[in-house]
Amino acid sequence: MIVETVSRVMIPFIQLFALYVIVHGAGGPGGGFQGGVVFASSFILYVIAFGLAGGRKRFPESVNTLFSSLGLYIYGGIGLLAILFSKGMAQYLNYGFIPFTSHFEENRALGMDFVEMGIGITVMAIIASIFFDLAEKEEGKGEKENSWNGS
Amino acid sequence: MTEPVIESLKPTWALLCPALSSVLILLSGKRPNLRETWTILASLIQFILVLSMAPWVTQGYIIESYLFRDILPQVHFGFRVDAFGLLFALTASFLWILVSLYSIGYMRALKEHAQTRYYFCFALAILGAMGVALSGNLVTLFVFYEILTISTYPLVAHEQSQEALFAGRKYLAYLLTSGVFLLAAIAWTYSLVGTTDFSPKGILNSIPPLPSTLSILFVLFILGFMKAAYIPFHSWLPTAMVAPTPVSALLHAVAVVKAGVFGIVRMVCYVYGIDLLKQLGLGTLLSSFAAITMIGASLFAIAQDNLKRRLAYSTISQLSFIIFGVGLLTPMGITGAMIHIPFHGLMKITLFLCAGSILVASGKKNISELEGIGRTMPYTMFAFLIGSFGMCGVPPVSGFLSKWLLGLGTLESGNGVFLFLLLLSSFLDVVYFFPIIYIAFFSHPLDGIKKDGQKRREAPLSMTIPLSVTALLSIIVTFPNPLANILFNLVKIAVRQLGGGG
Amino acid sequence: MVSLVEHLPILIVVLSLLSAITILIAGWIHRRTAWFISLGTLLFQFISSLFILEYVLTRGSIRYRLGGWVPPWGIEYVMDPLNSYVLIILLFLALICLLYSKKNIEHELPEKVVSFYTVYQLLITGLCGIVVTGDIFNMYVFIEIASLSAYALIASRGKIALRASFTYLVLGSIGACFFLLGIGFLYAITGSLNMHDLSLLLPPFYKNRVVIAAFAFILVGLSIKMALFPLHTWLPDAHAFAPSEISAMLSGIIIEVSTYAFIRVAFSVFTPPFLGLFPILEILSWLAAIAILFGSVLAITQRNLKRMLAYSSVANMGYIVLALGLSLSATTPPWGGLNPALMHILNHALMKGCLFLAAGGFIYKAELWDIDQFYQLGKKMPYTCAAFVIAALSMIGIPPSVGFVSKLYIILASIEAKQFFFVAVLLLSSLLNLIYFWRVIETMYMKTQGEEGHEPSSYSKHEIPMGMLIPIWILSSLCILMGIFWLAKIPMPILDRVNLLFGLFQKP
Amino acid sequence: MEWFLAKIFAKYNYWVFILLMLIGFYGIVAKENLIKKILGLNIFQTAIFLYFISLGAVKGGTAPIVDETIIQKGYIYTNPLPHVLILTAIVVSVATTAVALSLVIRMHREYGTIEESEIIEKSLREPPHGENSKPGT
Amino acid sequence: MRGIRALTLILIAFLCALFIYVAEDIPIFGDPEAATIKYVELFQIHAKDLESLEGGTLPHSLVRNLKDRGFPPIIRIEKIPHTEGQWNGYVEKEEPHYPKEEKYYFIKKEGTLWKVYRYAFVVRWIEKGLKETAVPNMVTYGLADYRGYDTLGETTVIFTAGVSVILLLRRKGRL
Repeated sequence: MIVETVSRVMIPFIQLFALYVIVHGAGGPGGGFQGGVVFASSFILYVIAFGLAGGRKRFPESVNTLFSSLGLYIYGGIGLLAILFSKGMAQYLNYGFIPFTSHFEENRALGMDFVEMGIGITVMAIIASIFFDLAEKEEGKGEKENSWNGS
Repeated sequence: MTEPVIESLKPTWALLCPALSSVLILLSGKRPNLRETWTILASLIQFILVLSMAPWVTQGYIIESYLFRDILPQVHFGFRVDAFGLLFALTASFLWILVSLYSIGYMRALKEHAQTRYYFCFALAILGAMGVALSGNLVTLFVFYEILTISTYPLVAHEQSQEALFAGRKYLAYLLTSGVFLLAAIAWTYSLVGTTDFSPKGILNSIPPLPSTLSILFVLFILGFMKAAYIPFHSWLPTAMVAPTPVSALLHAVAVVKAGVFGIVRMVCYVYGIDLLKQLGLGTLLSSFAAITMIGASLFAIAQDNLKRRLAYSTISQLSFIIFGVGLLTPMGITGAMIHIPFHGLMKITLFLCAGSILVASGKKNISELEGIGRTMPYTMFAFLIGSFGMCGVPPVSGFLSKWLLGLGTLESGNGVFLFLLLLSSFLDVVYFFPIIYIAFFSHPLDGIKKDGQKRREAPLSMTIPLSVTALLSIIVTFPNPLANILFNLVKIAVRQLGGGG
Repeated sequence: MVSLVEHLPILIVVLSLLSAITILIAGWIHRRTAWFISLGTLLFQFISSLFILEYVLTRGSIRYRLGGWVPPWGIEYVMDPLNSYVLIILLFLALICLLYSKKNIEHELPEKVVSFYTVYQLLITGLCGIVVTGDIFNMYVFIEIASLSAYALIASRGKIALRASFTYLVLGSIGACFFLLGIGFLYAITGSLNMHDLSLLLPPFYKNRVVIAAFAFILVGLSIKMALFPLHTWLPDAHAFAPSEISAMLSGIIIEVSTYAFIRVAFSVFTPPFLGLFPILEILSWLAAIAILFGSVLAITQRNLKRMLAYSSVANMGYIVLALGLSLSATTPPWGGLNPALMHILNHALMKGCLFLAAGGFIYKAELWDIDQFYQLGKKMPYTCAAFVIAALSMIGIPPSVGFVSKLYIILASIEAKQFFFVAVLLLSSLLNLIYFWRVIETMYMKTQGEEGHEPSSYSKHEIPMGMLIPIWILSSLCILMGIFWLAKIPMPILDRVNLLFGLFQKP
Repeated sequence: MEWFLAKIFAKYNYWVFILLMLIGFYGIVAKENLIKKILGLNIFQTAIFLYFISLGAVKGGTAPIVDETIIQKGYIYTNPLPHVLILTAIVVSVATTAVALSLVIRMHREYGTIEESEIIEKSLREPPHGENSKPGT
Repeated sequence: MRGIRALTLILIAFLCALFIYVAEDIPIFGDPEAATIKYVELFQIHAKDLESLEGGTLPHSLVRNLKDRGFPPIIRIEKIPHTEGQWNGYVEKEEPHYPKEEKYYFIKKEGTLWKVYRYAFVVRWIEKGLKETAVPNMVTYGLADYRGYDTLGETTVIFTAGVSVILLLRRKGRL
């Protein structure tokens, strides 16, 4: 009971904090990986509170798969964009040539932000999926007794 | 003196015949007639090709055709036909025709299984033998030597009975081990002199002679040519007798053991060179070694009751005649040795084909069962008679000629002991061949089988013809005529190139 | 201006990665697409690797700076003759195994097709990354990618494979950690991570104990990955119980790529002068000689065909490492330098790939694992068995197959290095090969079930599907063709370029 | 004392790393329980990470975040590179652990134990067929 | 089991011996002059060879030394302001949009010897990172820009782990 309430309250803040860590990676401590892990921890908390089935309902497998690929798409894609926009002039991952803004350095900074976001998304999704798979019990035993229902 | 060289693709074509035919045989496995047509066709074409090379060589030319140059520095993968090689090639390709004719009759008569595999491997084995004969250097020789070994295994183990499997395993164990030694020897030679091409002068004499190394190398080579079935490494040969008779004929007369002996002659004359061996004094060693084999094998042969096994031991002793002659390192001896290769081929194949026909016609394997078989199958046994006469060196059969030359060789080398040993072993030949003939012709079968024993039951024609042909030939070649001339010219040229007066 | 071909090294890796992700998504929508996407990617990779080789041979090495940062400030890709050669082998075998796996995986892991191909593609990504990279830490990362996917793929069949995979995982992680530690030591001394840069900075420190230790750690780490003799314990089970195409990849490529990594570190980072300082290569070649004998002898004792092949892989790694150890002492072309080692990398990939795929064929059709169940197999599956026999003969070293060529070259090299013991070992091992392969061949063709001889006609052919047969036959025919090519010296220029690159041949 | 300062104290990061690494190594090789093996592996990796990080340490260095005021104060930064590398390496070790754990779970499903010796003896008794492979056609 | 323990202990003893052997040359903890953070020494040249540096011209011996060791050549050399006998050597580099030359060598006079150092590449990250990438956090731009490719690999690793776990564990589901 308590766990459920607390986690209901906490989870939004955890996720907000995770987003902050991801985007703040440029300015201060933080970055995609850390943020992603924090974000995933919110799912873990949710599963601890509401059981595995509930967690899957909130974060279904399809979305999970999609997100886990999406991050890498962003990362790899940005690298390719650098080649495309510069017509083969620049090398892979040379963010400067992606015309977000007029400034080369600004482009680099923005490119990095996107990359961090990509990392964050992938890490979040992957850690969640790993957790779901590891926590999944054998069939035969029902979901009820081994869902870690707090109260 | 260096011989004039002709660049020609004929050797390659001669080798392609069995290769292609083997493929075709596999493809037409379902239709026996077509399959066996391929075999015959290939063997004929090959023989013609080889024969067409003879004129050039008898005029003292060397035929070369290289497929890949410089597979290693100074080593070309290719063929270099000189007189001696052509001699062996002629023997093998000619006998292939007869054996394949014969084996068609044999296999069909006995309704053997897996005939496609049989013909396939047979063609491959011939490919190997021809390659060994025509190859221009040790590496090429090694390649075909191994092909020969592998492709003969399925023939030896053809029965697929426990015994046959054992024989096959023994065969492989001996021959592939020897192949390993051969490879080592070749690599060592190559690292010593930087080339492996055969040359009448020998190649190893180009470096300062280091007796110990060269002797060890010599032993390696001898071990490498274990196909020559000398004592104490002979026991694979009698064991391999479980194979169908044409195979034994091939093994003994045509391909395998001849390849071994051929290799030894090559090694002695064309890798070491006579002079070098004389310096090292290895020739006498080789001869005495061979002499032991001659005597020992004959003694073993006397003890055998199974016809084919007895023939096998006689082969062992006859082969060591060749080694013996080469070991004498005298022109006469070498001439005798070389000419003994085709002659022994003819005679021994006759004997084996006879044994096969006896098996097919009357199902008898042992000598003691052969009473009166001379009456039931006179042609076969007459051929057998000729062959055994040849073995014992009784004129006018060709065996007499080669032994005569060998005897002269021993006299040249001035070693009376060798002469005595030679005579002794031919006497032993007599001892183990005449009982067969006696039993076959003069002893009367038991009354039980007298009735059907009287009426003639020859083997099918396709078997009888080849053996009669070989029997005739083995007499014909004794007297001057075109065929004999070709052979003798080849030997003369070979010996002359070796620097002796032929 | 960067020409398109110079982009290919990175595209090979990144497109393979992206296609792995795409396989996951597309497979989610429709699982049949997975194989086709993977096939397309691998075709692209293979063709572009050919382009790279052509470019490298004609116009010299490619140095590709990722993110536009010049090394040592950034990461760079280096394509020189060595790794473009290895890259082609890797992608070729990967392609073959992919073709093979279509039917086999549908049969063995029916529910896991999509994730299987995703991980397979990731494995290819990792291997390509190892091969093309010119930055030592980047190499570590890609080694980990390849190893992780390899662990998963090995374990995918469950049962014993799990245990095997776990052993491999523990040992492999230790190896990777040693590698990382070696990198750390190198970095602590020189403050650089780029391979070429390190090779420039290291010479003053050759006597420095930390550098020596770094080399030792990297050597141990990589020899765990490449299953060098005392550290091979993970290999047999992993090879034996993985899906067959994965066994083929493992034995044909993964350990070879680790060998490549070692060659790269030993010859590009620690240059031959350093190797000359200590008897490293001698020790290696003696270990390898032991490995050859050990592997062959244990292979004879096996009943399970794939386990037998696995032990023979241990022996073959022995060949490669032995040739590697001789590379400094034998320096006359064509058998000097790295030639025999690189040669045998290709040859072993062909032979072992063919053998493992054929063994997989037997398992696919009739669940035949043990050699003594193979009665009359030559009649049941003639084509598979024929391919198996060809590959086996070439393992034994029957000319003119590839096995014969590499054996010949290694023997010549060891003769030039005056190491006659190694010659004896090689010859002996070819006899041992003969024993354990012949047992199989004999059972296939000659032996009849028990005493009563079966009529050959009583056997109905049932052959494995074409999709599996064709790859096997491609490999087995290459076993012969490649041998002839080697003898005709057609691929030799590449290897000579490699040796010139490391200064192993004295210039003619 | 001099020697102590020079060898031990000045390089204490190194000695700590050795201690941790050897503990981890012992755990990996000598423990029967697979989970403990994994823990040993983690300790092993962590030791190396720590050493790597300690390579980046600089006396009196501040966090590697560029700040004008710090520059004026004349501080120096710690070395950012080990952080970069180790962030990657940590992810690698996390991934390895995940795969290892999943392997252990699978083994627990198959054999019902996570003791290595029992798993070995159980696995030796069964035919090598994978769980998904059907008998041959 | 006991055997394994003994083996482990032997291995550990061996590793200990190795590490103690290595400890001699391990760099000191937190040394601000260490090769990782500052520079690594390449070679030394006699003073008289390099006197021309004072005149701002490149001495021949220096150029030859660099060339023999395969290092990139110095294109410009400048005296470090308000120091005695300390110089920075610049090399040419090919990077779009950024200055064509980069600080690479550090030359210092010590008594009769000139010592030639190579700056660690982190130096550029620390000094120019903010200018070049407009991101203040060194770890971030090191992670995502200078060595961005490693990070792609890192993400791939975690992705691989995820898919591997799916391959190994997931029962139901379409993957």
